[in-house]
Amino acid sequence: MSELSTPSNPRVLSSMPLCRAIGLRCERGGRELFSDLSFTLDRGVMLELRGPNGSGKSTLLRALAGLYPDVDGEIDTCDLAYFGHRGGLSPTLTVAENLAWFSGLAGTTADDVPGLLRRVGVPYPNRPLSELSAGQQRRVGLARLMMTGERKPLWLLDEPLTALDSAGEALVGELIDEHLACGGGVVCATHQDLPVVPGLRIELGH
Amino acid sequence: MSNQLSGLDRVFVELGEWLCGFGDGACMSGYGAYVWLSVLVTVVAIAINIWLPIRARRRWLARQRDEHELRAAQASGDRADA
Amino acid sequence: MRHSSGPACRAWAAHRVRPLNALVAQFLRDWRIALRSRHEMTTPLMFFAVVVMLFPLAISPEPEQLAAIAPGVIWVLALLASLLSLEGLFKRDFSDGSLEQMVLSAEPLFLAVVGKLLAHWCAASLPLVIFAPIAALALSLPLEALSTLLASLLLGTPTVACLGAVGAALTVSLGRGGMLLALIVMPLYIPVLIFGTSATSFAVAGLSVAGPLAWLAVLAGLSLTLAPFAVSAAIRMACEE
Amino acid sequence: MGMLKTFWHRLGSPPWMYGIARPWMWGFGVLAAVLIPAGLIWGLFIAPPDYQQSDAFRIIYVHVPTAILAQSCYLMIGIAGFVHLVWRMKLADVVLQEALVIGASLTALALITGSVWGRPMWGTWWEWDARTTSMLILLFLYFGIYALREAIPRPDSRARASALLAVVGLINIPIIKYSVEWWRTLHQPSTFSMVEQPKMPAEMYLPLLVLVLGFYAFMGAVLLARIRVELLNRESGSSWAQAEARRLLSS
Repeated sequence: MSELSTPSNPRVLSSMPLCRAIGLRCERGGRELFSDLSFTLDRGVMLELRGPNGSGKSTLLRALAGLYPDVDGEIDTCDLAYFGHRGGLSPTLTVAENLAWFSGLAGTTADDVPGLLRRVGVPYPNRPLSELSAGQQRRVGLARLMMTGERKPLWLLDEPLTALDSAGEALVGELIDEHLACGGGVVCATHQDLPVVPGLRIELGH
Repeated sequence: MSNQLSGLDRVFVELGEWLCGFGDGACMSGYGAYVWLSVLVTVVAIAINIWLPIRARRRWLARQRDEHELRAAQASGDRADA
Repeated sequence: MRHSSGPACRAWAAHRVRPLNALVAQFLRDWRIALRSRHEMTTPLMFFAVVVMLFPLAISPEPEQLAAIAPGVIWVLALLASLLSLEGLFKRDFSDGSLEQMVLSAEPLFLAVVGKLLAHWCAASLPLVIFAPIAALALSLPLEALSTLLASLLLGTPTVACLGAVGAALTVSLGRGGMLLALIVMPLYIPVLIFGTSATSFAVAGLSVAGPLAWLAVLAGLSLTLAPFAVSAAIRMACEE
Repeated sequence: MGMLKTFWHRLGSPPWMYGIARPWMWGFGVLAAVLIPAGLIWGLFIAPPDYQQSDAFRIIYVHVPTAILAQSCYLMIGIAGFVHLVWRMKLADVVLQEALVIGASLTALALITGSVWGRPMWGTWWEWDARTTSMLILLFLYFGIYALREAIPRPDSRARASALLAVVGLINIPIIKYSVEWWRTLHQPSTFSMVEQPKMPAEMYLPLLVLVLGFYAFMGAVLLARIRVELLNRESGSSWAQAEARRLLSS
C-alpha cells in the first residue's frame, strides 16, 4: 500500500474540480426527477444527496458514473468508483480473489490485502464470498473502494450505510475522512446521517 | 419441365395455357403463369408498402382527433362546473 | 448528455502498474469462476455427446454415410453447444453488478473484455475440441481427417466465441434472451461453419486443406481484434439501465 | 463546410426533417410512378426474349430490382446504425426502424420471385444457388435486428442495441457473401446460374436499369413517408406535432 497516498503524506494535487455538473435535467416515466441541477465538487469535499425514495438520488449517481445516459445537461468527471446496491462481487470467488480482480481492473497492485481486510473487519481472505453475511460483503466492498482510492479520486456511494452495524458506520466515516484528506471527493446518497459533515448538500424530490 | 407434374405444376401449366388464350403478350411462350405471378406478387407488395404509412398516418390523426375532443369536452366540462 | 473523464486527475493516474494487468486479472477471475461452477463447462459437453449419438440412430449406422455427414454434424453441434455456454457468459456478472465494475474500471474495458473472451474460450470451446475426436470416432470419420478437424475447431472457435459474445452482450439485459441470441448469432456463424466443414471434408477427400484453414485463421484474427470493441459497446449499453 | 454542418445539425431536429421530407417524398413518388410502369411495360412486352430461356427470363425485371433494393436497404440500415452509435441522432434510429420493415419485405419479395423464376429454369422451386442462399441469410439478418428491437422495452437502449447489431451485421455481410459463393463453387457448380448471365444486350438491359431506378425512387418515397409518420408518433406531445394535428384536423 506504499504507493497509496496515506494521511501521513497527502501529495500535492492540482486544484481542478473532481466533478462538474451543469444544468442536469432528468425525466423518468413521465415524471421530472430534477431539473437545472448544477454543482462543482472540488477536492476534499463531500456532497450529500438527500430526498425520499424515488426522488432520483440513485439515478443522479448513476448519471454521474456515466451509467445512465438519459440525463440532459453536461457532466465532466474524472476516474470514479461506484459503490451501488449491487456489490459487484462474485459469490463463487473468495474475498482475496475478488480484490485481486478489482486491483487488476483499477491497474493498481494489491499487496497488503490481509491488512486491508483487517482494517475493514473481514479478516478471512480465503473464504468464499457466499459464506459472508450481507454486512461483511458490504465491508469487502469498502475494502475495494479503499484499494482503488488512488486511481479513482471520486467516490459515488449509494446508501453506503445499509446492512452495516454501528461499527461499520464509524468505519465508513473514517474511510470518507481519509479519502477527503487525501484530496479525493465523495458524492453520497443516503437516508441516515453520516458521521461526516458534508461540504455540500442537495435536496431532491421536494 | 419434369414430366410427372406435381399438383402445383399442373396448375401452372393449365394457367399458362389459359393465359395463352389472350395472345402471346400474356402467353410469354408458355411461361406466362410464372412471369405474371411474380409481377402480381411484386405489385401487391408495392401496394402494401405504400398503404402502410397512409394507414399509420390516418391512425395518428384519429388519435389526435380523439384527444382533441377529449380536451374540448373537459374544457367545456370545467366551464360548466365553474 | 456529454460525459467525459476530464483532465482533473491526471496527477492521480501517475503510477500505472502493468498495462495487461486488467486482462490477466479478468482472465484469472473468469477462469476460476468457470472451474468453480463446473456444471457450466460440462453441460455443453453432455449436450454435444448426446446429440452426436442421435445421428447414427436417426440416419444410418453405415460408416460411409456417417463419414459423409460427420464434419457437418460435429461443426453444427459445436456451434449449438457454444450457444448454451454463451447464455451465462454475462448473465451472472450483470445480476451481481460485476459488469458495472468492469465498465467503470480505470483500465480500458477492451482489455477486460479480451480477458473474459479468452477465459470463455478456454472454459467452453477447449473441452469441445478435446471431446471432438471421440465424436469423430463415433461418426466413423476417417482418422487422417481428425487432425484437420481439430485444427479447424481450434481456429474456428475463437470466432464463434467472439461473435457469440457480441450477441450475448446485446441480450444480457433481457430476461429470456436464449432464442433471440440464437437468431442473432447463427447468421454470423455461417462463414465459420462453411470453412470449418469444408476443411474437414477436404481432408476426408484427401485434398489440400490450406485454403479453408487459412480462411478460418483470417476470421479468427478479424473477430479477435474487432469483436471486443463491439462487446464493450454492448456491455456499456447493458449497464445503462 | 458551414452549410454541411448546419444541414447535419438540422437533421437532428424533427420538425425541420418533417417539413423537408414532404417535397422529396412526393418527388420520389412521382418518379417511381413514372419509371416502374414504364420499365415493366418495356421489359415485359417490348424487350426481345432471351435466346436460352425465352420469355421466362422476364421475371428478372421484377426479381433483380428487388434483390438490389434489399441489399442496399441493409446497407442503409448499417449506415444509420453507425450514425446513431457515433452521433446519437434520433433520426438515424427512425430511419433504421422504418428501413428495416421495407428491407425485410423486399428481401422476402426477392426470394419469392427468385424461386418462381427458378421453377421454369432449374425445375425446382428452391435451388441452393449462391445468390438465393445469401438472400435468405440476409432475411435472417433482418429478422435478427427486428427480433432484438421487439425484445428490448426501453426506446433508447433498443435504438443503440439494434444500431450496434446493424453495424456488426453490415461488417459480416461481405464475409458471408464470399463464403457462400466459395461454398457454392465447392459443390457441383450448377449448369446455369443467375450469376454468369451472358452480357445482356442493351435493349434487354435498359428496362432493367429503368426499373432499378424506379424501385430506388419507390423505396425513397415510402421510407420518407414512414419517417414522417414515425416522427409524428414519437413527437406527438411536442408543439410542432400538435400544430400539424390542428392544421390537418381543421382542413
